[in-house]
Amino acid sequence: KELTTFIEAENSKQKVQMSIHNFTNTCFKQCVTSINGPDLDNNEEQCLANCVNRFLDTNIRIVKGLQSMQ
Amino acid sequence: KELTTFIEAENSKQKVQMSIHNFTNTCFKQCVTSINGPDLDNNEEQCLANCVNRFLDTNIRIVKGLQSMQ
Amino acid sequence: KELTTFIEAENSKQKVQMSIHNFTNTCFKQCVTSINGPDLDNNEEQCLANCVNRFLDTNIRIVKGLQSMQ
Amino acid sequence: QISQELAIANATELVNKTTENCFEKCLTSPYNSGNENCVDQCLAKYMKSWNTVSKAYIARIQQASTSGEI
Amino acid sequence: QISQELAIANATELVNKTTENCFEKCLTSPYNSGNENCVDQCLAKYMKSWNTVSKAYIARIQQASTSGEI
Amino acid sequence: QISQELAIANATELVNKTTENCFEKCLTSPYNSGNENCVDQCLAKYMKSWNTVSKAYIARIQQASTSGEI
Repeated sequence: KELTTFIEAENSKQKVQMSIHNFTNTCFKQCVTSINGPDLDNNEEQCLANCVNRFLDTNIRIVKGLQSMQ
Repeated sequence: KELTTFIEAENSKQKVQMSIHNFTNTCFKQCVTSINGPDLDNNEEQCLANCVNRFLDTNIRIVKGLQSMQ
Repeated sequence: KELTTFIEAENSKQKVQMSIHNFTNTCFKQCVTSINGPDLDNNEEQCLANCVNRFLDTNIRIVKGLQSMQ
Repeated sequence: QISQELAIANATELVNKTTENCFEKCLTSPYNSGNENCVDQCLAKYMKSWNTVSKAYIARIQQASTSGEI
Repeated sequence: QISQELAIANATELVNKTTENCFEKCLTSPYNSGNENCVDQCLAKYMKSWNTVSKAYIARIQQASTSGEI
Repeated sequence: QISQELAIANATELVNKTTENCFEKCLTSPYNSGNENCVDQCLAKYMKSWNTVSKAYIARIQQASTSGEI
């Protein structure tokens, strides 16, 4: 039983990690358009945070939309 | 034996499903260029059907071409 | 023990194969811009070889960079 | 139980692809504001595209199977 | 041991995504010369983006969990 | 038997990537007509690119292994 709990916890941690990899990949492509130094400027930083939030909004909206179709 | 048949049938159904997901993804990107309402217009509908058929033509042509190289 | 060695050898061969598939996919998209015959011209050939080498350089640089951050 | 796992895999794939495509079509960098209306219409169009693609693909499979191609 | 495998999967994913993104942003066809300076800066920006995305995502999960949304 | 499964995985990967790339290079929306000639030439170019990439990658691995880099 403890092992099952441990595996489930690891699984959900891993899903969060993989989502972060995917969001970073998508949002980096859209928000970081030039490489002119090692730091993010304020616009890029804001765009990255917005991008994650808008992506999650879209995901939630889609799930609700699909549920209401059933 | 019956279980094997059942699993094989499920597997091939699943492959068809996953192909439909991939075709929809590819062809939606190419054929549906603007979102100005909830319905597909005639051009989009025709483009989607053509897209699937041309993709399958290409796939068959490639497989035949690779076989003739062996 | 022999089986383990065999499986490991197959695994690493398979990784090389899959890398070649990925490099060909990426570099073909970048280097082969028009289809005007069945042969690669010299520029395309050179671009493909450069592309693989620059991709590997980038990969090595990134791994070293990540190691130095730890 | 196998069928159920496949149904979940299909639903997940549909949610993921729809989210990606509708995020791409409805939202743009720097992602200051959402666009729920567009997301709703995009979802409706995506589902209709899924049906069109599905019909075209299955018609093609049946045709190939009738003509003895497969 | 499970945790360790997941850590390796995460590190591999990070190396792959960073290499792909920085190759795309720093190098261009016909790939005659490298650009180590750009790759270094790109890696730094990617890691900072990873942090920003990570914070935004986790804030969102916590907010949803507090408000009873999930 | 393992080798055989890997050979199938490789062939499948090759068919998929070639189909995707040649569909992308030879056909365009709204997909009213096919272009078998282009697909044949594209396949020939893809296979030659595969060889060029393969040689460049293997040369690089051997060089790294000789110089003690790996």
